[in-house]
Amino acid sequence: MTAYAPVLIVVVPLTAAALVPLAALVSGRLARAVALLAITAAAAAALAALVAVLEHGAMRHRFGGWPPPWGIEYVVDPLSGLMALLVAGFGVLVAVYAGPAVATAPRLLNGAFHAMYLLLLSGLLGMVLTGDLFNLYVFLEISSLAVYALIALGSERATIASFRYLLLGTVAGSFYLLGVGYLYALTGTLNMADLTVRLAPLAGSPGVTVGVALIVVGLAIKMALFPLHGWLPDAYAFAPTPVTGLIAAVMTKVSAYVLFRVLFFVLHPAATTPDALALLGWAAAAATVAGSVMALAQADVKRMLAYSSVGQMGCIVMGFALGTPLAVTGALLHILNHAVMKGCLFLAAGGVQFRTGAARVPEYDGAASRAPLSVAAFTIAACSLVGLPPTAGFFSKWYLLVASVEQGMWPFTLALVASSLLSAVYLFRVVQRAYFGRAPQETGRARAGAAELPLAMLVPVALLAAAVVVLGLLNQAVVTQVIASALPALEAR
Amino acid sequence: MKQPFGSAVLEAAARLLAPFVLLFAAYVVSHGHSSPGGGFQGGVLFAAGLLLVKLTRGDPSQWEIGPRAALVLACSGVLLFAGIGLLPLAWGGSYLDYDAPPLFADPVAERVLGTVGIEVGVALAVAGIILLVFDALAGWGEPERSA
Amino acid sequence: MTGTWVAWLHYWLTGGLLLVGLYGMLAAPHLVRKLMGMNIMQTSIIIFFLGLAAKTDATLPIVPTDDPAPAAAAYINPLPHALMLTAIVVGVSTSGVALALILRIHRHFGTLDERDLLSKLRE
Amino acid sequence: MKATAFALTLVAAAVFIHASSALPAFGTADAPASAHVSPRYIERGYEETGAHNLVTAVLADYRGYDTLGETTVIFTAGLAALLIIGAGAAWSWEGRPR
Repeated sequence: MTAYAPVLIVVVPLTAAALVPLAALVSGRLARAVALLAITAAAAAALAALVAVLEHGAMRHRFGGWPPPWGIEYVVDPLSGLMALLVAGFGVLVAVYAGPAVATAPRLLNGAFHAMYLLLLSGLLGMVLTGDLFNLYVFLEISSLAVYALIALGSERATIASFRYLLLGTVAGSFYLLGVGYLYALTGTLNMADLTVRLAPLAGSPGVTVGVALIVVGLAIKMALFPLHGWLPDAYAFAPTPVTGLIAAVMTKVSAYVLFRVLFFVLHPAATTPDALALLGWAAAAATVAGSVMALAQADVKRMLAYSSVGQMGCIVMGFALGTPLAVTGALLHILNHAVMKGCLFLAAGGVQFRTGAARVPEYDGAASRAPLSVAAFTIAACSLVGLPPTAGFFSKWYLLVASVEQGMWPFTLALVASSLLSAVYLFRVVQRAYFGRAPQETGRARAGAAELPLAMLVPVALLAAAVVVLGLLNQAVVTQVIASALPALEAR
Repeated sequence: MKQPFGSAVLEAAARLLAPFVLLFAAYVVSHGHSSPGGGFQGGVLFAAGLLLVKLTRGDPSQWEIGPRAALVLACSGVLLFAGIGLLPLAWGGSYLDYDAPPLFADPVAERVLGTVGIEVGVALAVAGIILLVFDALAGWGEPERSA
Repeated sequence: MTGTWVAWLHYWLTGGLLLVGLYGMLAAPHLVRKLMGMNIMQTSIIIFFLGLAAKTDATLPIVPTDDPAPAAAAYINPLPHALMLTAIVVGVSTSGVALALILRIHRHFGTLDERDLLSKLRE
Repeated sequence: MKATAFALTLVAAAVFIHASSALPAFGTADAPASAHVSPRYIERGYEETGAHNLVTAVLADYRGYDTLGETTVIFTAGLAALLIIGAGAAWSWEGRPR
């Protein structure tokens, strides 16, 4: 079975997405069970694939049995295996977390929601595993369409946020596609591995430059890099919390991962000119600072976290732009860490809101006494985002910091430090209010003895908070086992 | 779509056209192999034929495919495609590797069969979705009605 | 006709069409017009790809039974056509979802003009 | 907004014209797009897949997985429309446990 894991990771949720609406015609509970089963199976397949890959090296799957430049292939190497596990694992946690809320929906809506959720996941998983640029576009569009619908489910204002995202997302997809078109016109192939070979003699051609620039701009929109982040705050703030938790954690990260693939695998190292990378780096540095400053100005907690994501994506791209093995290690580790901690922050904030109704910073006064576990999880993840030592966030930021000092890029160092300090300010004011703020009068009404959250919501939040700490302790293993294997491509630089 | 557009002329025209549109849809799907055509085009034509009747006769028409049936149609189309893809895995082939199951001696014949199979799946899915979207868009004034 | 500027006209025209669509998306205040801009942009990319398939003096990529050994130069490149069939479907799907969102926005806010929507959101 | 959009458009136009000079001329039979991967589709497409229509051969066989994705895209769009204006419009997350 393990030999088929690469294809099953994507195909199982995709097939289940067509099964779920049919199951919903019978009963909402059945639909939910099918969906959960499928995501769990995908996560298990991702785990199996990752274990096998760590042991025996990369796995490939040729669709239709056709050899790569003619057919489509999936490639699982340690890094893409880890990304797939991250996406599928988050899929399981968030599906469990969403349970109590979705259960109140009508039966057919329940089915449509779960089908859409599965489609979003299979789209993201397909983007991670595919070795073909056009196939990546198709799966990008699957995940995009699914996410527009899921965001619109939030409220009436969410429909406008979703429409704006749809327009920008389509521009992103189109730019990406046009960029792929340029590369295809110049090389005649769509396969990533084949492109690497055939692009090598073309380094410096204006066609390649523009094609890659279009791809980078498209991906930058999808990952909300600073001047192109317009869609993100509204979409995150108005979408249902479980959806925000999922897309904040993994969707932008998958785009960042694809950017890594394109910059460091598809392009010949000589083709990524330092000038172009430096430009990207300056944009990323601006993003890091601007995102943190804008987060400081927000009163709504979800919106604050959304702007914080803009800043953190800047950190990741800065690592890519520095381009040294140390910086790229930091950036890849930060992709993983940020996914876990931002997911934890959003889900914990959702838990606090579920329990106390607090959505804005001033409303968090005394929240710790009423939702102690959610606030504790929020605090742990906040420490990690700021970069306090025992937690995961410290290590990735440390790599980035050291790399920027090594390269003598002082402005980047400054941006990183500033973003950490600013995030300490905007996150700890929430934590401080939650623990030391005077609780509003109606606190006495909180039912003593009643569970803080339904178990289904509590467990994912607790698991993610634990993961923040565990990832911090295991960071050395992640770097040596997984990330180091993605770096040989860099040594040639 | 509660109010039909109906008039004697439209109805006569639709009556005459609809069977031929559906027949042509079947032709386009089955001949995608050797001439321009295929699942998408055929599926759209199939849905268009049904919608023509719906537009002229209003909702409770003889050939009504309701939102629920359309959903079933769409899901089964996708399942047919994905199922054909999964089948070869049982014989040790790759996903969508049509000639892995030992049905005929001639691998090309198996490939043709697989291709036609997925085209039919695509056609079902497309037809179902177009009917579904039309229903959702046309019935937007009455949200409780659709599905 | 290679060598003359006409041979590159295809890229300029599709690029121009893309910019028309992009400008429409950015500048038009009405959501439906933005959607139309988006469709123009997608169409331009489809035409761009189809142009890559062209070969002078080649015919449609349908091999008749009486051609046992088809030469690559005699038929145009089928790959961009197959890719663009997918892109067309993506475009249609995106438009469908966008229209659904537009209907929803119009039902709730009663307007589709971006300026009116912004002022309503500020209230 | 309009002025910014216009300026952006002009910049993009310059970039496109600059880049187009590097692309192969229209209709060149030995352009990379026509010379690298696609000849196999034309020369062996019929014998390998049994389809006279080479576009179908590529769509349904060589790149059949793309077509599965494509079918999924339209399936997603249908369910999305259903979720946005059909069943979903009557029920929203607001006021529910968020």
